[in-house]
Amino acid sequence: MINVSVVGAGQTKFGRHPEYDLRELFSIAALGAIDEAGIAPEDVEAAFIGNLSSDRFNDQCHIAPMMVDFAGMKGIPATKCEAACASSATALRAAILALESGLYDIVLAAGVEKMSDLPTPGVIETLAKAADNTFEATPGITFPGIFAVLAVAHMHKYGTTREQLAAVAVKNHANAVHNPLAQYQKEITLEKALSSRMVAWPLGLFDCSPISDGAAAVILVRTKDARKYTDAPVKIIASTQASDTMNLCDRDSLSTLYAAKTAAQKAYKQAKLEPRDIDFAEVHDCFTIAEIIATEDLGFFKPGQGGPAVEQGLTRIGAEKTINTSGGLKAKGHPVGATGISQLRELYLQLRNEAGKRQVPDADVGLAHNVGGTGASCAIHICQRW
Amino acid sequence: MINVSVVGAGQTKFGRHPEYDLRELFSIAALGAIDEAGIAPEDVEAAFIGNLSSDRFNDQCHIAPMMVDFAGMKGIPATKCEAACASSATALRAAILALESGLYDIVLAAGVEKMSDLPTPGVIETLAKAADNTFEATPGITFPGIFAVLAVAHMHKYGTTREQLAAVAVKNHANAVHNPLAQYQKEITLEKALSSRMVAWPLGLFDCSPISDGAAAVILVRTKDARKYTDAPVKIIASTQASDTMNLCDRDSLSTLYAAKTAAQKAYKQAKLEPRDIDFAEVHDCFTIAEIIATEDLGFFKPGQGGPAVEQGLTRIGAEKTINTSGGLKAKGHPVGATGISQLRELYLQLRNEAGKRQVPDADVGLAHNVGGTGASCAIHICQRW
Amino acid sequence: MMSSETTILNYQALLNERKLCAAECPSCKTLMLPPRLFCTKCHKRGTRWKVLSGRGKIRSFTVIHIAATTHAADAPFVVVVVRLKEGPSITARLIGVNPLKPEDIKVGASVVADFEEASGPTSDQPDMRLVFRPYLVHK
Amino acid sequence: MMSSETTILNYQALLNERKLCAAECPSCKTLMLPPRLFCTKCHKRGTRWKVLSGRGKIRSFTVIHIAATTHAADAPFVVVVVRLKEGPSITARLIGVNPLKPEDIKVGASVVADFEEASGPTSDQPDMRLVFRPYLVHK
Ligand SMILES: [Zn+2]
Ligand SMILES: [Zn+2]
Repeated sequence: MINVSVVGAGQTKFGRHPEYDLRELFSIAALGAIDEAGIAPEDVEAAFIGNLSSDRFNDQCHIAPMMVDFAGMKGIPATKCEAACASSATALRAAILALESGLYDIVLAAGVEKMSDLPTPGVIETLAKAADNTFEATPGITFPGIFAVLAVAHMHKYGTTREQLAAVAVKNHANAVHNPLAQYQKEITLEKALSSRMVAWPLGLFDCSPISDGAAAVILVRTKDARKYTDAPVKIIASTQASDTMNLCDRDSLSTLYAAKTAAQKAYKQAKLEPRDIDFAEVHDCFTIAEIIATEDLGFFKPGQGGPAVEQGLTRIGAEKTINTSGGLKAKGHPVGATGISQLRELYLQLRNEAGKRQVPDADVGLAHNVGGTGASCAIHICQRW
Repeated sequence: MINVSVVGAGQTKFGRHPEYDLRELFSIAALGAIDEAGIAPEDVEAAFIGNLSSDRFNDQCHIAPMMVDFAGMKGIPATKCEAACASSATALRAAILALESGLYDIVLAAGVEKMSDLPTPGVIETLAKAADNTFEATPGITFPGIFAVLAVAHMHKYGTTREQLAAVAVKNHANAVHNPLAQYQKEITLEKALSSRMVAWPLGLFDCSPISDGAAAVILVRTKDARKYTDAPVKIIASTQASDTMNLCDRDSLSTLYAAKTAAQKAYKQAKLEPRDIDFAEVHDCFTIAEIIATEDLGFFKPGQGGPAVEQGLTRIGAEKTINTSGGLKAKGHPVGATGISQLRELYLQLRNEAGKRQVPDADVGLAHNVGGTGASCAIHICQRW
Repeated sequence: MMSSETTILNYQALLNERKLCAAECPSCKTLMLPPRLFCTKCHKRGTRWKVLSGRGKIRSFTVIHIAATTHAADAPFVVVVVRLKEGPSITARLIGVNPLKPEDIKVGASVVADFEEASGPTSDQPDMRLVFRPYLVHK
Repeated sequence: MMSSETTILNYQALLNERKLCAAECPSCKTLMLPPRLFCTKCHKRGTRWKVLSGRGKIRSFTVIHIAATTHAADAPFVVVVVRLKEGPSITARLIGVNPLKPEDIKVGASVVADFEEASGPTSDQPDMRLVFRPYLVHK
C-alpha cells in the first residue's frame, strides 16, 4: 500500500509553444502546482522531473537543476527520470519512493517536453530512438510503425477494425472539447478520422497523437499530512512499474503489452482492488490501437473486446468504463515527458469534482496507465478520492 | 541516517570499447555485481541506471529497459536517471530511497556511457549541452571552458598555479597505475602535464579527463539484510544531493561549487561525521581544478589551500587525506554516466581491503563526490567499513 | 567470424558475409536474436554463433509511409517481424512486395532472408542489411 | 518590445534591437539575467524589461582553443563572465583582445557591451549576439 497523496497539480496548455523555452513551460506548471498546494517554492524539498530527450529536442542536457532553479527552488536535489513516453510516471514513482523513505516531506514530481523546436522529420527520428535503434529503427521502423505492427497483429488475431481504431480518436476528441488545456478542442467525425493521410499502415494521421509542447507538475506529501494542505487531497494507493524487452521481435505476443499487464497486476494487488473497481482511467493512447490494447491489458475488457467496446460507446464518459476524459494523448496532446503527470492531474481533478463538463459522475477510483516507447516500460498509478 | 549496504560491485574496464555496444558494456558490469553479491539476475527487483546522453552519443533513448533485459532482468522496473556527470550518483540515490521505502529488498544501481561512438567534436558539443545552451554554450563555452573559468577565478582569488593543477594529474595518473580497470595505467611527469596542448586556457589536455566508454554497477540491500549476502558488506551512511543554477553567471562565487558545499554539509550531518573523519575520498576531478575545489568544498582543506595541499603531496595514498586512489576521472577514465557508481565501487573495494597496491591503510570511512555538469548538481555518499 | 564473440558488432560482420546468425548458449541451447553476450535462461557468458536458415513466417508487419529523415527516400516500405524456423524472431524490411497493397501481405506467409547493401549518409563502407522476400514455392 | 513578456525569446528580440535587458520584478525590484518569468525572490509573475547600461567588470574568463563543431571556425576566442554595473552577471564573448595573450586580460577590468551578427549554420536570419569589448577611458 502506498501512503502518498497529491495536494496540488498544475499544467500548461498542451500544444505548440514557440513563445516559451523549456524552463518557462516547466515553471508555469510547477508554480501552478505549488500555488494550488498553498506552499512556497522554498517548501519543496526534492524534485523528480520526467523528460524524454531535451538532449535532442532542445540541445539541452542536465535540465533538472535548471528547471527547479528557474521556478524558484534553487538548491534542492533535482533528478531527471527517463523512460521514454513514461518518463514522468517514473519521476512520479521516484518521488513517491522518496516520500515513503521518510527522507523528505514535500516532493515535486513533474514532466516537461518541448518537441516543436525540431522540424517534424527530426521529431520522428528522435521518437524512433525510443525503439531499439540497431535492430528496429535502423531497418526503418518509426514510432507509429511500432504500434502499426501491434495493430496488424491485433487485427489478425481478433478481427479488430480500422473503424474501431477511429472510434478511439472520435471519442477522445469529443472529450477534449471540454478540456481547456487540451491541444485540440474540437470534435472530429469517424469519416474524417478514417480518411486521414496514411502514416504507417494501418495507422493514419488521426490514429496518432500530435507533436506537443507542455509541462505538468504535482505536489506530493505523505497521506497522513495531506489534510494540512487541502481539504480534498487525492490519495495514491498504488504505484507500480514494469519493463519488457525493447524489441518487438523478442516478444512472445504482439497483441498485448507484457509490461502493462505486469504493472497492472501488481497495481491491483497493491491497491487490493480489481479492474471492476476502477471508475475511470487515463490510458496511454499514443496511437488509437494503444488505447484498445490498454483497456484489455488493464482487465477492463477481455482480450479482443477492446475494439468492440469503444465502438459500442462503452468507454465514453459515464458509460461502463470511462476512458480518457482529458482527451487522451490523442486530443489533449502528448508532450512525451509530461504525459504521465498530466494523467495524474486529470485523476486529481476528477477525484475532487473539478473536471467541469468532462466530470465522471460518482468517480471514487481512477487509474493512470503510462507506457514508455515500444511498450518496454509501463507505470501504473491508482488514485482514490479522500 | 541511511540504512543501505553494498553487497556487490562490478565494472568494465574504462577506455575505448569499439567492440561493445552500450548494452553489452552494461551487462558485463551488472552481471559482475550480481555474481559478486551471490545472487541471480532474477533476484533483482528494481534498477536505476545513470546515463548522460545515450540519445546523442548512441542514437538510443529509453535505455533502462533495454539494459536490464539484456542482462537477464527482463520485466523489472527500470528507470534512467540523469544529472549530467552525476547521473549515476543520482541513480544510486534513487535506489537507496527505493530500499528505504521498504518496497524493494534488492536493487541494482548502475551507470553506463559510451562516448566514443561520436567523433571528438561531437563529444565536445554534447558535453557542452550540459551547460545552459542558450546562455553559455551558444556564446561558445565548452565544458573544459566552464572549469577554466572556475580555474581563473580560483587563481585570481587564491594564487593557485598551473603547477598545482598539474600536480593533480600527476598524482592521479600515479594511482591509476595500480587500477587494472583504469583507462590510463601509466605515470606522467609534471613537465608533460604542463606542456600539453591548450584546450581552454589555463587548462591543457592533461588537465582534462578523457573521452571514455564504460559501465559500473552495485547491488544494494538494507543494512540489516546485508550479511546474508557477504561477510564484508559496505555500509552507506550518508546519501545527499543538491543543485545550483546552471549558469556560471548567475552564481555568487566562481571559486567554489555551492551544490557540492550544500550536499557535503548535509552528508556530514546525516552521517554524524566531520570532514576530519573521512579517511579517503573519490572526488570528481573532471578537470584538475575540480579536484582542488572539491577538497576545499568538502572541508578537507581551507578555501585556497587545495592547490598547495596537492602540490605538497597531502592527498597521496596514505598521506593526510587520500584523494582518488582509483586514478580519478582523470586517469581511470570518465564515461560520464558511469562515474558515480564507479566511485562507489572504489569505496567498496577499499573498505573491504580489496584495492591491492592502491589500498589505503586503515581505511574505515570513505566519501564519494560526484558533480554534474557545470556544478549544477552534486551528490555525495559516505561509506563505512562493516 | 563464426568463432568470434557474439556481439552486435560481430553480428553485423556476419551479415556482411551474408550470414544471418543467432547466439546459442552452449549449455542450455537457447537461441538468441538479437544476439546476446549472456544466455537469457542460464545467464552464462560464452554464447556462440549459429547460422540460421533464413526461412520463416510473418508475425506482423507495417508499411512506413512517413519515415525518419534518414529513411525518407525509401518510403513507402514494408517492415516485417518474422518468426524464423529455428525459433527466434527478427525485424527487417520485406522486399519484393507492393507496399501500396498491404492487403496482399499476409500474417503467416512464408519469407526468406536476403541481403542488400545498406545505403545511408552515415556509412562510408556500406554494410549489408538483412531483408526478407516472399518465399515462393516453385511447383 | 520593451512591454513584452520577459521570456528568453523576447530577450533575444531585444538584443536584435541592440538592447541588453534584464527582467525586473515590479514588487521587489530584483533584477534577473538571464531573464525569468517569475521573480527569484518573491516568486511573482509579471517581471518587466529594464535596459542595462552594458558597463561591467570581468569576474572571470577563459580562452576556448578547442571548440564545439558549431564554433570551431572562431577558435581561439575569449569568453568572459561579466558583473554588470546594475548587479546581474552575464556570460558572453570578449572581443578586441588577443586570445593568444590571456595574461593581458585581467579579472576586474572594465568592459562594455556591444552587439555583432551571430553567424552559424542554423540561423536563417542572423540574430544579434551580445559581446563585450574592453572599456577604454579616453583622457
Ligand atoms: Zn543457457
Ligand atoms: Zn520580487
